[in-house]
Amino acid sequence: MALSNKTGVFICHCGTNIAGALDVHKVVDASRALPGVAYAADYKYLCSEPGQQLILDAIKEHGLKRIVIASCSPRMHEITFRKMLKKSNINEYLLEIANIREQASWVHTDFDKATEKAIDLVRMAVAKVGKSEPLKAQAIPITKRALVIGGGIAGIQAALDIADAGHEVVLVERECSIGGRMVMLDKTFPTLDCSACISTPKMVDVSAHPNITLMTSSEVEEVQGYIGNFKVKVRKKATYVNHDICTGCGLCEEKCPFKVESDFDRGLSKRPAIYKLFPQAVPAKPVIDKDACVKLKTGKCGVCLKICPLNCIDYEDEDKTVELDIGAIVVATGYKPAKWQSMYNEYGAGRFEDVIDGLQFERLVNASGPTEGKIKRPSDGKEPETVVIVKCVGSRDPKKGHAYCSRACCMYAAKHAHQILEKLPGGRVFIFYIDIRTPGKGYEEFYDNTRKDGAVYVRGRISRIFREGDTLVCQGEDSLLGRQVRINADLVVLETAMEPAEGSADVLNMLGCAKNDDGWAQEAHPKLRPVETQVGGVFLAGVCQGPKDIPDTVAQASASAAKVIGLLNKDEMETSPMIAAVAADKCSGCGACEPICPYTAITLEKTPDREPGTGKKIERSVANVNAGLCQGCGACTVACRTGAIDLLGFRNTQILQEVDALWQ
Amino acid sequence: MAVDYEPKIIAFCCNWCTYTGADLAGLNRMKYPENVRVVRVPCSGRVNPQFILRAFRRGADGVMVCGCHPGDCHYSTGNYFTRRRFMLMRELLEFNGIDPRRFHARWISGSEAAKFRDTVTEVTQLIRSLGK
Amino acid sequence: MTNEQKQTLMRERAAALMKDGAVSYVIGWRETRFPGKTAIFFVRDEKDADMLVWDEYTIPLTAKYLTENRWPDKKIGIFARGCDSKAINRLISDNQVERENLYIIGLPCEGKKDDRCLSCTQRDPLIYDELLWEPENATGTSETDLQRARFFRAEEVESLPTDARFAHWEDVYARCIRCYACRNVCPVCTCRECYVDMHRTGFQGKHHDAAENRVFGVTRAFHVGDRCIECGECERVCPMGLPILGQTQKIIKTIEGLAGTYEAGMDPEADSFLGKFDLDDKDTFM
Amino acid sequence: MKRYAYFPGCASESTAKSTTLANEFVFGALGIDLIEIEDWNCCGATSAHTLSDTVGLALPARPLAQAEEEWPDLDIVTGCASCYARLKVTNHRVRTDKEARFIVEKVLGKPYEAKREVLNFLDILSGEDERKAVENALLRRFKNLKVACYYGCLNVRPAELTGVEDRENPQAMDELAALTGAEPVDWGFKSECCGAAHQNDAAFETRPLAARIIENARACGADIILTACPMCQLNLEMRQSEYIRKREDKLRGKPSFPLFSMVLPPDPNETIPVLSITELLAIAMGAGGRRLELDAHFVPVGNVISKAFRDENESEVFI
Amino acid sequence: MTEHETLNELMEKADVRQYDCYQCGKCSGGCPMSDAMDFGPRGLMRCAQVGSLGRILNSDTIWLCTGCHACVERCPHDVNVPALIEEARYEAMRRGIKRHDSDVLNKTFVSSVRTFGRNHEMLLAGLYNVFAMKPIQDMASVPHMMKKKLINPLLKPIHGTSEVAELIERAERWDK
Repeated sequence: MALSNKTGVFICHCGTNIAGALDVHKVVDASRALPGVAYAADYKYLCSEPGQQLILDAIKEHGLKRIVIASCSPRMHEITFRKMLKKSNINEYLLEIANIREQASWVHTDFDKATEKAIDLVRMAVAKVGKSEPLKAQAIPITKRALVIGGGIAGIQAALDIADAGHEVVLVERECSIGGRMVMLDKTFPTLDCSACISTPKMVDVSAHPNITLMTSSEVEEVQGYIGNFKVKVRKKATYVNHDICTGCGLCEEKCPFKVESDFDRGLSKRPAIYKLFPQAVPAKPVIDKDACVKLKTGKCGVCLKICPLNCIDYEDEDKTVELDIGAIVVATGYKPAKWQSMYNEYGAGRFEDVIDGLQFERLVNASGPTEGKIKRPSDGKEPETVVIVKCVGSRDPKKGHAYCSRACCMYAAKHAHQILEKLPGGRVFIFYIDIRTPGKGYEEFYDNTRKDGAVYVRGRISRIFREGDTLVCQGEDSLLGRQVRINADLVVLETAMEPAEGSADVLNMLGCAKNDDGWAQEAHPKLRPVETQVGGVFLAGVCQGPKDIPDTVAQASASAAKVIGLLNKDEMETSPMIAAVAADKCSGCGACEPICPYTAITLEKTPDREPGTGKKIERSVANVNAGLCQGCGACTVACRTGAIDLLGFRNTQILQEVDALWQ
Repeated sequence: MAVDYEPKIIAFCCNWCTYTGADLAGLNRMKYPENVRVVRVPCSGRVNPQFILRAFRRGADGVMVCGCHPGDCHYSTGNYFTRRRFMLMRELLEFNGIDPRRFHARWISGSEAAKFRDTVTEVTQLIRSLGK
Repeated sequence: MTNEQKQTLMRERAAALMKDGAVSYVIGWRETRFPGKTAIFFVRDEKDADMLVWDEYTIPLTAKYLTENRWPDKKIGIFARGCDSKAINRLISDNQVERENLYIIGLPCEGKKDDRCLSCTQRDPLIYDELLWEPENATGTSETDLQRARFFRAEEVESLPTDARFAHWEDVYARCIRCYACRNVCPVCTCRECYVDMHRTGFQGKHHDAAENRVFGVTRAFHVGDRCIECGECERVCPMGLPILGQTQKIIKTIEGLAGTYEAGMDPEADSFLGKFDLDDKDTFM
Repeated sequence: MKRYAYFPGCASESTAKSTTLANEFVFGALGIDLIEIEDWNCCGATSAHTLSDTVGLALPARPLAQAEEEWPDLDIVTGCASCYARLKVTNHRVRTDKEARFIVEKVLGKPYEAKREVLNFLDILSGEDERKAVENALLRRFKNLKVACYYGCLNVRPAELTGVEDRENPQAMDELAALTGAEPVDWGFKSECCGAAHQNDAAFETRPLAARIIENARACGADIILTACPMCQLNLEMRQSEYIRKREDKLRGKPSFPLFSMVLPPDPNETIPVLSITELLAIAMGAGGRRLELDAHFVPVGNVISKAFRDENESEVFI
Repeated sequence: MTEHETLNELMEKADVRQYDCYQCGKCSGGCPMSDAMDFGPRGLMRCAQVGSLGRILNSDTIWLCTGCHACVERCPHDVNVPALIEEARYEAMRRGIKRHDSDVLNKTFVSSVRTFGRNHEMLLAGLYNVFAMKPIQDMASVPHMMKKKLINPLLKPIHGTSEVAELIERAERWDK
């Protein structure tokens, strides 16, 4: 190596913290004798201003090329000393810290043995730094545009926060309007404010924001690249309506002769084939459902085209693919309610019209819903007298559903009970529960009030629901009484589990993000990095990461927006240079390193080369490390038998030198 | 066996858990034998079994590999590979006639300063009792 | 079918392939001047096909010779028995050869005069373009029918106490001459540059003594361990006759103890043991 | 012709008389050969396995082993849910539990490998070919006959033994009954236990089980209940007057006198006839009431059946 | 063996882990016999969780179970309560704990099978009514059954009666 080994060793007293427990001078003397060491000195506090100056002076004076500092833990001051080296002509990575405080002077009682250990630690550091090489942090340029996948309340909040900070945002939503699950709800617990009243203004904000490009009826199709430099393909599905001209007058919707079940109303009403998702939809313009439109299917009809005063209907519309350069991605794909019908035969498997799920109840009780807010049972439109609410349908049931708790059901079940008691005077509500979980501000109080309102909480899981004549009998155990109970109900509401939204697995796979066994997106660390993923530049917002209620969803959305803003505020990003590097000439392309990487940073790439011996032009596979993705764990290096892939800053030779130094 | 025999033990510790735990032991002024020399690595997954061979070849009396508990890896999966590699290596060392009591792999988290102290103490005593 | 008939078939097939120009050469076996020893032979000319042999001494593994020419202009023809096919699978999963570059002539094997055939469970080729004759036993030999335990060599050493094991290997590696024949013949040793050959300080010291040889032995075992196809070529070619197969057998045996049945080379798509993990892996690390 | 080794079960000789006759008729008409296992013995249900696991395994194993020895290629079929459960459990345990097989063979003194399946009538009649054969064999169709198909617990559970897909709302019997023109009603007690297992020793406790089944069948508009097990059949039928009388007493707020409630006949509008599925099939295939000895039923069935065949114009009277 | 160990052994034989149960009550809610039972399946699991073997063995729950498997079918954690009940019955019998008359019925039943190879419903019901001192139970049905020959007063044993008796003998001996 061309670089000189002229190493300077500096021993810190740390007051008496080090000097009081071991013989600093003996360490200095021993250091001086080590191979490569050109200078050794000690000082009371090396981290102090004069301490640092002492080192800088010594570098100049003695022409030092590498530095070893024996002091406190590198976790404490490694960064301090690296910064200090920036003022010298030595690369800041030609520095090793020997931890003689936390791991020697503080933990040992025998003065001589502690001294001996400190000498060993210095010897290891000197040996290692002798093999260190100058490293330069790489700068990755950052595209200042964020992509938010999913236009529910999480996506909306994240998009608004990022846009408000002055960055461009593309919000992609697969439905024809943003709003997600929240706009379907009637009221939100525990404050009982109207869900649409608080979410629709935000939707309008999104559409009006100069920094937000809204892409509804669109799906992310392909993601490539890495933090700061993603290339994303979005497919804009055909809407058959020219939204540039359409004013959303609604004539076509009125006149369309064909009606299908409304997904938005969860099958409780019908909507035309040309439709807006709901009256306050954003964008407030209709689209044609190509599976329902007779014109598109058979060519006969065309009523909407005839009626449209502005000629916006275009039956020839086709899907388009848009390519975007993106710097950061927020995943906000949300959830879907569990399909209880295929899980619970004992609840009728969907045979009973009057057994509905919580989201259907939201539509029933919603003033803009199919019954204009009157609670009527679907079978005959009668007002129910007795309503049974069943919790944990699909949740906390490893056999038929999911092992996890869906977290929001206890509270919205209480809300449903409250709404029933409010709207149906004389009505009775029984809530079957296993445990009641109300950890949240004002939550327990809300539950308390619902109970006082007269909702009867029965501790037990409903065992089965059957029809007897006109009523539905809910049979379960009141486990507090230890007696079986059979309740004749007019309406049964099943509070179903949340499941990852349809297609969320595809999105996560595309991004290279991990999922847990239940399909929820895996955060980088459950406590300390809750909105980040293992993939740099990809963040999580809302239920896609796990069941949660609206306050938590919005909080997490803002948190991920903060992370995105922090990233996009930079023009370029410095990555740690201590990452894996491949010596292409040694790499045999066996690919053993590839599956080890948790960040999918390693790919095998075809590299042009010449065949040894013949000189024939060939292409061979060589491992390639994506510096934007690699986090520097070094697990790959062990898989490489030849040592072609190595970890900069912790090279095989460096660690071997440390080992060897101990027994020289 | 000489009474004053002091074994030299090398410990490969991951930066995020065990090394932090060792630092915490220092902050708490816990006391343990001087025999262990720690090599800092980013992740226990970085520890090549060949490092262990090298250490024994050079004359190490004992070798330790320590990292985050399974599931807690800073790099999410590194220690799962550590686990497989060293479950194999341990057997192979024993097969080659190296006393398995001289090689230890342990999960020690950043908060388990006491576990670090106890492990080091215990391993040192064990190896001291084995002699050279 | 007798060996002679089989041999005739092989010669005819190799000649035909060469004549058609379908392959640039065919890898098989020929006789040597030593009775009972055959050598790998490249049929490069139609008329050389008559030199091919098939008898109880056609022991060497053909597969490794595929790495001599990784970027062939034409397909390479290769005769492959069960063991060769496992090796070919391994070479494919290690990205060392490409399946489409090979024309594999499968030879169901009746077992050769070699120790490794006593514990063979895969007589029929797993991967081939054509089979030259009827399979021996499509499902392989069942574990109970084996003439020798799968991990016989490892078990020999395991039965010794720790100290005696150390002495055993001390004795073995004291005799090792570090000729690297074991590495050269191994179908899973395919690095562009083997770690032992690196000129700068690396994992392998250059001393030639029992201790350093031992490091080589254990490292080699670890490098090939979870991909070892148990062909036993390493032990067969050792000029010092060292019983080194135990090292890799021990690794596979340990893997089986940790993760259940394990056999490398059965499927070119399968990940090797150390290239994956299971959240529920066992450990005794506390 | 399909052949099965047939295990009739003890009830076939006594209380399940009309069902047994119907079975013979139906399988005869379908050309399915039921070969009675020679000198079969009681399977022990439901007492033997309560007393001893080994006796509970040994009793069913004897006829099963006998069938295996004599007709190694035939599946075993039985018409009783209790027998079905015991035979099936024994078969399953011998297959999956080495120790159980060892004990069974030791006690039995001969080999038994449980090579063939144990089936019930619903299993074999719901096969594709059999359903076609049933359709072809029908001579008349019911009109306006609403049936509540009662499967009983042991014909559907445990799931891993019976393989029934939807244990809460099984369909096999409904589909068979629908072939005859009868309308299966959607009701809630298809696979709820009727308590037959304890009809003697815990009579007081099990009566409500059957009572609830009958009530739900009536509430869901059924004219008759169909069964697939002689135990259920007897339990649902024999004590109907007792349940109904008791309920009436309870509604009137009077104390219930058991003897009194048993002897007094209940209101015929409150009772509901109970037939086995094979009886229903047999009737539709043309078997007369006398031939099937339908008068042996505790609750008269004649009226309901004849009403179901009567058209507005016709006045055919059954029996 | 302590009671706790006995309980654990029972659980192990039944292949039931008491701590799998989280007391949701879906079993008792669906149990047809729940109204008549003192504990019901959920209660029984609770007894097992708190280690009260005595309560289990002395309960009438274990004798009233009809083995219909509705509880296992719906249990979110697949707790096989009937299997536990079966083991508990054996243990209760070993200890001579009597509840209800099921042992009277069961013994009468098995001796009937021992004697005739098959079970005679009339004989069984008759003998049971005598032993259990319930003379009038189901008597109202007898005239109808006699008239329609649903029950046959003639007791006809099968050929292999002695074989069956020996079989039962051997099986019982095996248990000991």
